[in-house]
Amino acid sequence: MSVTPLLEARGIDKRFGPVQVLKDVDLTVTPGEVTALVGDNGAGKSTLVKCISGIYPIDAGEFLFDGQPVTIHGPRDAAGLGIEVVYQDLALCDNLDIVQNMFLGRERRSGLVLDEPTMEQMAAETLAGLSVRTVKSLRQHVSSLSGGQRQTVAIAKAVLWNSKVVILDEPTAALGVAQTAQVLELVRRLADRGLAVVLISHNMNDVFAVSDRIAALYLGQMVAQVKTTDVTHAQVVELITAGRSGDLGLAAEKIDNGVEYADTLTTPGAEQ
Amino acid sequence: MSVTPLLEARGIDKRFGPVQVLKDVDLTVTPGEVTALVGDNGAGKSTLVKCISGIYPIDAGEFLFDGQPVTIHGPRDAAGLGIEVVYQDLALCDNLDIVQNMFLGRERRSGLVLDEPTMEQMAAETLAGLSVRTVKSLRQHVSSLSGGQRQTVAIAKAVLWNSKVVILDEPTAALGVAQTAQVLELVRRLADRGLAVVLISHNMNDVFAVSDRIAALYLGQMVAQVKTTDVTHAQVVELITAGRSGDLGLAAEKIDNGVEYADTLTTPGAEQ
Amino acid sequence: ACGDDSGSGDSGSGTDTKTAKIGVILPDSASSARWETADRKYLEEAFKAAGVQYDIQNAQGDKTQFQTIADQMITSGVNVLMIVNLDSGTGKAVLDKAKSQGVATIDYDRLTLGGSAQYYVSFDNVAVGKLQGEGLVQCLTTMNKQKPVVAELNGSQTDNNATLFKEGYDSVLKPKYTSGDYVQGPDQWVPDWDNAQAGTIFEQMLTEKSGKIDGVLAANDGLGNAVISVLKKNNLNGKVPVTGQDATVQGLQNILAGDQCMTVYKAIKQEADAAADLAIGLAKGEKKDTTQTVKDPDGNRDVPSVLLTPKAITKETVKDVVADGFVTKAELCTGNFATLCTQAGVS
Amino acid sequence: MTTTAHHIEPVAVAPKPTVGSHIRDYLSRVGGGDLGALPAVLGLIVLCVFFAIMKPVFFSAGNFANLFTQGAAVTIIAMGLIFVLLLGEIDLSAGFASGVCAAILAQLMAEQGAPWYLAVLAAIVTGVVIGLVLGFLVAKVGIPSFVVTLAGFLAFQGTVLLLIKGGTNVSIRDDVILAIANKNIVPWLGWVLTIIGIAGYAAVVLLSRRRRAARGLVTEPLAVAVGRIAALAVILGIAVFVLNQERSRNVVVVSLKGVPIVVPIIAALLIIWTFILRRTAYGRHIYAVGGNREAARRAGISVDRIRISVFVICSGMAAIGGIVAASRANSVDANTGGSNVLLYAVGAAVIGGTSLFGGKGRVLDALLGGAVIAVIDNGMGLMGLSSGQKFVFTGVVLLLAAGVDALSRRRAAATGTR
Amino acid sequence: MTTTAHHIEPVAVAPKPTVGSHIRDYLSRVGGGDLGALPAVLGLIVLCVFFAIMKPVFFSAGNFANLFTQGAAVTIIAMGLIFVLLLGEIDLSAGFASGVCAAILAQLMAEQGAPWYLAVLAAIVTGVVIGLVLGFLVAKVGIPSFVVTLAGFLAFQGTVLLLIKGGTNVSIRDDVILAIANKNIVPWLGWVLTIIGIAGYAAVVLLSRRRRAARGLVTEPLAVAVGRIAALAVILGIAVFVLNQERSRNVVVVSLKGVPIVVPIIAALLIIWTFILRRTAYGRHIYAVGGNREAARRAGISVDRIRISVFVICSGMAAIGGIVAASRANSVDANTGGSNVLLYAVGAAVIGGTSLFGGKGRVLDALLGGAVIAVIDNGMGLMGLSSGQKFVFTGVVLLLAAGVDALSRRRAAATGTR
Ligand SMILES: Nc1ncnc2c1ncn2[C@@H]1O[C@H](COP(=O)(O)OP(=O)(O)OP(=O)(O)O)[C@@H](O)[C@H]1O
Ligand SMILES: Nc1ncnc2c1ncn2[C@@H]1O[C@H](COP(=O)(O)OP(=O)(O)OP(=O)(O)O)[C@@H](O)[C@H]1O
Ligand SMILES: [Mg+2]
Ligand SMILES: [Mg+2]
Repeated sequence: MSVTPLLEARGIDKRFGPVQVLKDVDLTVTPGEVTALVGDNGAGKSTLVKCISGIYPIDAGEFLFDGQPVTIHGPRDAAGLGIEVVYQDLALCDNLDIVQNMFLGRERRSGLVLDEPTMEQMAAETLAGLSVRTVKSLRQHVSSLSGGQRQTVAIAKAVLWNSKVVILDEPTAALGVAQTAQVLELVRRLADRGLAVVLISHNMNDVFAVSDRIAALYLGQMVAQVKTTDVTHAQVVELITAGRSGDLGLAAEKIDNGVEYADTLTTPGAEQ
Repeated sequence: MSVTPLLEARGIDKRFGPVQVLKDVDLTVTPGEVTALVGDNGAGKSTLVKCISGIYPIDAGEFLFDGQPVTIHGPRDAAGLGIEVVYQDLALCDNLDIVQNMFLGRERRSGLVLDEPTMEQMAAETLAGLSVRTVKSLRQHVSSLSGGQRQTVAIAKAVLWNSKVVILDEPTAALGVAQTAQVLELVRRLADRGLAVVLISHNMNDVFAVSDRIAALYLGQMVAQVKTTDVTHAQVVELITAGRSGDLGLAAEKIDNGVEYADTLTTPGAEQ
Repeated sequence: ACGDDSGSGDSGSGTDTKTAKIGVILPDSASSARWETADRKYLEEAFKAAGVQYDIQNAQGDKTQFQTIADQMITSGVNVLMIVNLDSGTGKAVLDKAKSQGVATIDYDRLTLGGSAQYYVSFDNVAVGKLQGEGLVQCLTTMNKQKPVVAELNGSQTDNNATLFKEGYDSVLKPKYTSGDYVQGPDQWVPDWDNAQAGTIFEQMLTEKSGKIDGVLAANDGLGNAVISVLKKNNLNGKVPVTGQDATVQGLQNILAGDQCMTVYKAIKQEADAAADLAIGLAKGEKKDTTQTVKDPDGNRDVPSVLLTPKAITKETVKDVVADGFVTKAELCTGNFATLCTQAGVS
Repeated sequence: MTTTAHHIEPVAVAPKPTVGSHIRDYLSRVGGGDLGALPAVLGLIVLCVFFAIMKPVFFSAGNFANLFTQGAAVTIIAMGLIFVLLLGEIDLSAGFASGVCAAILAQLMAEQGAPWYLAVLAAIVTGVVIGLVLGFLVAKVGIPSFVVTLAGFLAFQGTVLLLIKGGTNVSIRDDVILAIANKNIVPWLGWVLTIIGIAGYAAVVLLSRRRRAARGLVTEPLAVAVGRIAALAVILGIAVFVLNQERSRNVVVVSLKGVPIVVPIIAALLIIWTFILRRTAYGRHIYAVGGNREAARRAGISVDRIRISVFVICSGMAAIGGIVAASRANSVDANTGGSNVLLYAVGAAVIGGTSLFGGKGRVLDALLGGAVIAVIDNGMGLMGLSSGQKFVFTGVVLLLAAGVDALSRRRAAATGTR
Repeated sequence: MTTTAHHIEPVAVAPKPTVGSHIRDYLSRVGGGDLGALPAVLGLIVLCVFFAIMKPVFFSAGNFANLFTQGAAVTIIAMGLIFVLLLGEIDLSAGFASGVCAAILAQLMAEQGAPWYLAVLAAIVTGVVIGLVLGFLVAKVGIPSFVVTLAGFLAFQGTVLLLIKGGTNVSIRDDVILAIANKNIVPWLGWVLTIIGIAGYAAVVLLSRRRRAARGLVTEPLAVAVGRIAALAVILGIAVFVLNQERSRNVVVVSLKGVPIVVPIIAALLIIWTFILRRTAYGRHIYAVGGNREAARRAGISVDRIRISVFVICSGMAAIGGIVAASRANSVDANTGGSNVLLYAVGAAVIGGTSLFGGKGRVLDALLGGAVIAVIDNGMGLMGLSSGQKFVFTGVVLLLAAGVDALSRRRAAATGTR
């Protein structure tokens, strides 16, 4: 914790109508490090990412960037700060081709006119670095791509730019063995170049392989943010599924809180 | 290979316009076994599944069910034969809630009227068995679910029915640790109940943990279908990424074929 | 159903000037310019002069709207309803409803077949058509055209008046066709009296006849202008006589320029004044007598009527329209038309 | 894979909801933007207040009755359109389809002297056949519905002209048909129907509550259920009471009271179609195809059949709308179903909250939106503006009504739910 | 994680395409269903042959020239609509917006005696302002575009009435404005413009080919590029040649030849808008917002600004369309931009292949679809049918033309690509 954090989230609250999804969440992201954000399905990881990138407005809390408070009203603001995100729901335009998607919103131009040759060349180089071998043409619409190919395009899109923070939400979920290795390597390389990287993943092997620091969300609460070297596999899994592990995580009474949190669920057999 | 195969695909060809995606593919699925279908991104796994379930018409080849040739013109035919599929692109109706999605096309009725209480109860039971704990209400639209929650709904939808063949296309990609374990357990349980299960996955640990047999696709060609116990991790990865491993897989000249297959790709530096 | 004579005048009795209120429903503003520019103005003037309350609305060619307006007027307490029906069906529905609520009614300009109106005030539409036919014959004769091909551009087929106009001019032209003096050319209806469509329709008539059209019977000035614009494009304007109706500024200008052969002027002020007079009488509970009646074949009754005669306008008589105050010299004699006006003796 | 420490707990245990929690829930849902019919109702109230201030006669019993008969045809056509819109399709021909059916009705009675029930049957069958043809062209041939129904729009316009032989109009003289849009039901029958309606609603609500409780599913508190029933009873009661007032301008000449006959007709259609959309597998499949056609296909739903069927429903309802329009106009002419009928009908559906992109909408939307349009038309009729002003004004008022809706939904979007 | 045995190869090595491979590719694309403009062109040919057989005069030079002026206004409005449709929005008000702009033009010239260029400027500015208002209401207030533009449809209809003071026709007497839709350019100028057009196209094709080659990207064979240029040259050459024929009925009285002035105007609009859609970042963003609004927003595109801008373009083009319509009619009346103008314009876009759901469409579609509609209208005008028959016939012919398209695209869908 000696390096000053690049991006800090403090006390983030987020509710969707009656449902509170994030509760007083803190997160610190340091440059040159990979922070793994872990948590069970529905813990609120993707929601947190979307709050950071301005897709969802937050209900309470604040963001600091380089120590300065910032307000992020939308993806443009986030991009302006140098935050680049690969979303879990990939957010590609199915009616555009690979090159067009990769440069969307940051098209290269010469004068007024789009500089297609340059973009096509840059896209090809980036994709080649991600072990993509089965794409037939860079001018193929992304709607005709396989699941893994789509994910690769989304990742390639995010790393094309000179950003300061890269957030990847389950980037390797649909990738093959070779592609996964490439992406993990890339993540490490980005951090080594001094960027702050946030990696969301359910794969503990990957998390332990590349991350410097692990942040665990449990039912919308941040239960621990620790150095990767300080914890074991089993501890992290316990944090994810139970919200605490030994002296890490929530205090016992707080966990009850967590269960109460789920109290609006419609279930059978509730006749008490 | 002593048991008669339940479902057999023979010599399947599939092209999208000028692009040939499947080339003379054979696949045998045996009841009581888990067949893992592996292959690189874009190898054609999902396409093969969609051909089997009748979503794509095939260009050549035939399907045998219980030894009888069958024609599958659409998902209705497949469902009629007892084939149930979890697609990689989950195919949920975002405007319907969880219960409605799970029973889509097979609604329970009492008389003319939908039997909502029964459906809700059955859905809750099935989901509980898949370690879903963060879903707020079964009457939530699936558009508001997290990635993992959506995937769980899709899986739950497929296993609700008494089918003979269950095909799961990367079912655990977005799932958390506990949920993944549950699904793998479920897959094993289905096979043990005598169903034929096809599991597509990029995770070799999972593949080796639950499968009885491994089928490897390489650039649209089936390069090997072997017993899981007969091969090693490394061999399978080699089959996936290179199309052959030792005496398994394609003959050397056939691999050249495979490269030629990708020859329409637009790339930079092509100046020969 | 309702066919009994409405002479008794039981409705509207007992009301005085204070509560007298007259509702008027005009049909549209597309079929002719007159409704909004002339009728509304003259009726308003007459009602104001008599000091009665009034409410004048336009149904914009929409029957549902027409009935809605009628409902609203009855609701808001008019005791005389004067309508220009869009068709006899809705017209009858409105009249019957009004009658059942004790509201007196007048058919203005268009007779509602099978209806129950107390009075009918109108120009004779068949006579209008006749004037158009005769006007065209006159122009063709002065231009000395031999066996001329005559094209007919009728109004909207869904407008009963258009049918009446056609009946009028066909009664003049048909004999000429049969006798071989004239050659019958293309004959088409223009949906909604739409001038833009009229242009295309006429352009295609001209193409189909390879330019061999010698006279055009256009049902009103708007259609006439559409025809003239196509003729102009082919430099045929002035060489092919075109008719019109309504004596609009545009039509009169076209006549002055020599592009249009005639129009029909309906002294709308007379019609409006006659109708207003009857309406004010009914509103005050008086029953006025008319000299004429018109036979309603559907309702099988004679409707007490005031029928006014239309007038054909040619270059020579343009000045009469201005003299009548129907159009002003200022609007007519703009730009190049100043000299033409003087030539035609407009003052 | 390490799979330690996962314990399968029951999904969660929900406490029995109370009246208080229910109201809190509703408020928080509304605050969160799940508004349901609220904005349309709000817009309607704003409009009514506005017109009532401008023209007090707007709030008379007579005008209230007018509203129903004026808006009936458009509302019925809009109800049918909802089904087509739910699939993300459009039917531009619905207006003139209603015209064709009305023309058939009128001609059969006028020329063939057919009895009214045969004529009505023929009209509805015509609607169904039209729907079959349109649906076939869209679903099986694959022409976009906009083009198919634009062609229909033109062709049916011509068909009406041909059927009624040019510019004439065909009068309707049959008393039964005329009664539909012009007569009222006797006051006591209005009360009887109202009571049946309320009792039916109560039965459905309470029964389904009982069935859920029997399965141990979460149910709404009894007080809330009773509250809903009471609310319906109050609204219906007031409406029927007002409509049963004498509204003749001249009681000596004629007495005019009771619920207009179209009202129970619309109510019946609303109940039937809502039942089909909400409570049957067919209705569920319509939503599924509209939400995600591919997902529906993969679920084994026969997508083509659904697509054809909605066009049949739409044209069939158009036929009924046409009959009502013919009844109201006492005649059929070449303009029946023309001019703004179609735009108003689609507008009614959209204002009510139905999406043009499919998957979202209710039959009730047609009623609410139809009411908005009828109120605007009605109120505007009272104002006595020139036609130019009237068009402009109608546009602006429509915009204001929709703006209330949009702004309240925006709040929803801001909280992230939509 | 085992990450053995992966070797980063260059993505793939594409052989230089030859003419043969190119043609084979094209055929296989067509066979696979990637049809582009083919179906619309095919439909157009079928229609022309049909009418030529029915009425040989259809194929005269004079009628060919008619086609352009008759279809011009709708085509121009359709071009603007393409932009709105690309976002999955709709603009029902485009027709009457063109009427409002035309009325402003006519009144400024008739009453204020303004010179034509000021009047044209005022008309276009009016269009832009209308677009801004519509766009603001849709994008910022959040009212669905169907409702906003339905309100606009009504309000502008009223505005036209108010502007031209009731039902009068305002004549247009200015020679420049009248020339637009009624005069032709001198034959030699037609040839000069044609040559400039072809040379420009050749320059663009060859230059972009050179730039790709310089970067080592795959390029189409030179022969194919030259072939395209030649094809364009032949088509343009024949068209100009035919239009430069004498088509006066009476050469002694007047000579009538040359390309109608609207043709170069439409061509210029086509080129400008195609350039903007295909070659600028703005155009790319329009497609992105239409394809996936959320993805576009996440990519940092200012979605609201794009949404407003397309309404501005649409209404601005409507203004130009209105001017052309006014020129053609020599006057402006309450129906200008009314009746079927809007449906025809949207129909043109959809027939050309533009999707109502957004993300798919080209400006050229408006031209092709506009041509289909103009041909139908034109041919129908020659046939001399009764109104009823004409409507029915138009509908059926429209359906047939769209059917050709749909059936050829179906083949595409059957191969799995769509
Ligand atoms: N728009 C929304 N409306 C209502 N609830 C929502 C919405 N979006 C997400 N949620 C709920 O918020 C919770 C957190 O969702 P989120 O997508 O952040 O989970 P996650 O941690 O990313 O899970 P996963 O690992 O499955 O991707 C879930 O319970 C989900 O159902
Ligand atoms: N509709 C289509 N049109 C054209 N090409 C397609 C289409 N669908 C898939 N493809 C191509 O076919 C190939 C196989 O795709 P498929 O989805 O079957 O791969 P996959 O093995 O499932 O890959 P992944 O592991 O990434 O899911 C890919 O190269 C893809 O680009
Ligand atoms: Mg997530
Ligand atoms: Mg796949």
